[in-house]
Amino acid sequence: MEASQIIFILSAILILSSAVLVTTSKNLVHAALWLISTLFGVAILYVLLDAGFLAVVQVVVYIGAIAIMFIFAVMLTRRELLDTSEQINKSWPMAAGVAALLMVALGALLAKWDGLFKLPAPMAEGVDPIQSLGIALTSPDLFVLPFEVASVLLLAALLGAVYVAMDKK
Amino acid sequence: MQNSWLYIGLFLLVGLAIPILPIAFSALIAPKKPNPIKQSTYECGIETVGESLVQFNAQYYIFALVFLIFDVETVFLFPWAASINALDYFVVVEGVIFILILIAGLTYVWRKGMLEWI
Amino acid sequence: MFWADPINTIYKSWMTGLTSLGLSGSLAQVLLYLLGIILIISGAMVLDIMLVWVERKVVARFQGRLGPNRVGPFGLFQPFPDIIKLIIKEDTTPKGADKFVFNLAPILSLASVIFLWAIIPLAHNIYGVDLNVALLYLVAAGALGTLSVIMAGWSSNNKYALLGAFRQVAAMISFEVPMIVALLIPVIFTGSLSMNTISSFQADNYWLVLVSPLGALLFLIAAIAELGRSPFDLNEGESEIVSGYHIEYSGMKFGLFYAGELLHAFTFGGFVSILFFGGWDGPFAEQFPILGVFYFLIKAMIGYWVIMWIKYTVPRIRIDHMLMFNWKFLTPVAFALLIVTAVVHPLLIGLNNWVYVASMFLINVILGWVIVEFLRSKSKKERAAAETVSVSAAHSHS
Amino acid sequence: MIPLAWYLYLSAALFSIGVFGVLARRNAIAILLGIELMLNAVNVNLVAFWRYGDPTVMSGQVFAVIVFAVAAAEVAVGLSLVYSIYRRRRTVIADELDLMKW
Repeated sequence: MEASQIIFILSAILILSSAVLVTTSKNLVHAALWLISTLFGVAILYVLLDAGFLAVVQVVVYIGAIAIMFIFAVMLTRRELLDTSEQINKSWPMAAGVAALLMVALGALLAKWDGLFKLPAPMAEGVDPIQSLGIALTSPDLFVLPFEVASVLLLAALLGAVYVAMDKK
Repeated sequence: MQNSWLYIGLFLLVGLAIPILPIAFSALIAPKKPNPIKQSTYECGIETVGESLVQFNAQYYIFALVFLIFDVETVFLFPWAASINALDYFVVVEGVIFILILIAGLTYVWRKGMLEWI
Repeated sequence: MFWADPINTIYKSWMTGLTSLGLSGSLAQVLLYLLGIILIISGAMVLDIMLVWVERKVVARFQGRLGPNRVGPFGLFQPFPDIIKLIIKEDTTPKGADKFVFNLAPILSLASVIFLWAIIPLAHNIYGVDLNVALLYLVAAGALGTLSVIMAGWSSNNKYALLGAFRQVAAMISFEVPMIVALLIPVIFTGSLSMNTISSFQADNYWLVLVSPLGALLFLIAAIAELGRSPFDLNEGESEIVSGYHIEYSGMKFGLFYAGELLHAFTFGGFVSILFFGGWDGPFAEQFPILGVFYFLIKAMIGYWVIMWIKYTVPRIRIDHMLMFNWKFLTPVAFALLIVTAVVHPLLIGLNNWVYVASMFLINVILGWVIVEFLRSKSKKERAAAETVSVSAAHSHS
Repeated sequence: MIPLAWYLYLSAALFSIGVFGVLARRNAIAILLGIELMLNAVNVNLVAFWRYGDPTVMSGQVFAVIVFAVAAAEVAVGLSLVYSIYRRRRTVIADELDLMKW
């Protein structure tokens, strides 16, 4: 067992157990806090995958903004905050069945694939990963269109969200 | 690359452990004599009326919304800024277009009066 | 040899010592990393304890008082009775509080500040780690700080705490936008997100404050708001919400919030100096890194002093004014500065160094002047409008 | 060295948990939390395939960054919709929002 494998297993336990708690916590603020710990575990995975930039972005965007948004939203819809009634609906066995079926199906699909136990190639030395990401994002023959479209998408989301959330008095 | 992250990981662990020490030490030697008055919620000497978790102004939510969008945008801008020196001038134009589109969003929110405190 | 590169020399000799004892290479490395980490963090904590004295002494002098002067020379040992008092004080948890979150919040609050010390280059070869995404790491640690505030406010089961937390979080996240934009400016000049690269770039070329004084100013203002210090201290707002989100905390848990705030202010003073004032750069800093550490601490202390100066001079502003100031003034200005810098910098970079620096400085000054003129004309109009309203009101009364 | 399979199975499990959350939760905000889990599972997959494929081609990372933007947009619009519904109907329980049901 290598050190990286141990770290992977620990973070996998963190991710999966807190993900289960996200879906089962009665208190929604707790669910949001467990979401944060799941996201942190995913950030550790990114580090193991040599994507340091994505790991930090994961913390900045997900924990710093999205999780905070969730907590704000829970507190805005205050009645639910004090709601102690059942948070899981009546047909949850069906939902669990669908999820289990999906897991089994995905597992079976993966098991048939022959590239499964591939090991990673070593990373190229002397390349600044952020700069190469920047070049990929801005080169006209690579991803400049998605780059600009992302900004339009964010604009649309901002306008739509603000318009919907606006109090029309 | 991996080594520097190993360092960061260890740093996070130790950094979380260090603040626990004084709290644990204090828990060992500080007196513990709780009573209902001590544990009541502080509200300038008056008993709490109603729920403590009050519903707050929706304006906070709007600011969080605008922040979320701008936060994600700046994440895109970091790789762009890092590669300005390495690429043609064309790249600058792309980034400026990107920023201007987002500024348009801020202007819209501003003109709609959503940045006013209600 | 030792004075030119102390950390590496120690590291190598200890490494050979540990491996000769029979430890495997990677385990020895982890042990040495841990040793270095504990050294850095305890250094930061000792500094933090001394900052209690600095803060109390300086605020006293600003207000024409003497400050602590009983315990030790100049009251230097004052922090120690303070700490003993905090430790032996009874720790109360309010009824209905969420215990786990309530206890986690102060720990996370101080830890989020300690995390920042991992990436600070104290000298060109004395640093924790040279992370290639250090600037985003700085923002990420700030995100954890925001989280600790909201956790403290929510778990205390107290109206004031919740209100204070919301105010503070709204302020922190709002001012994060101009702060990140200000962080982009060193990236444009140096092409790197690493603190070490940014500070050695400044040692080799010019301090970035010369090419982007507005950026430094923006970063300082946004940092003060991020710290929740006066004039942006509405999380505390003693007169309105009785010290805000840490209202229910007592004893050492409150102490952790307080220590976190002081260290945070000092650390941001340090970041201002690293990003815009050359960090460890100074005479003979390359030959003798210890001198670089000294220069860095001096610069950080000056930055901290400026933050204190502002704190104890300017009164608190209202929450709506503060958020307006951010979204309607600071954010547009930051983006304007970013666009101007990104457009002009690649055009001028080919010029002679000093011509380049002078023209960048000039452009910043012009941009600042335009902003000030714009504000002046706008407020003049507003004043005129207000005057006509009051004049007509007076007429209708008579 | 971690085999690719580990990441794929982990992300499959995370995705399934997300699906369970979306299907079983009553509260609309909790449903959005489940969607976040699913988006993260997808992102783990994307980054893993980038790393185990050709790391010099940045497409996997670019894809992941775009997913971040999509997640942010989804959260912004989704939570605003939930809030808007809450203002009108005073509830965020998905089962009770049955105007379109017959």
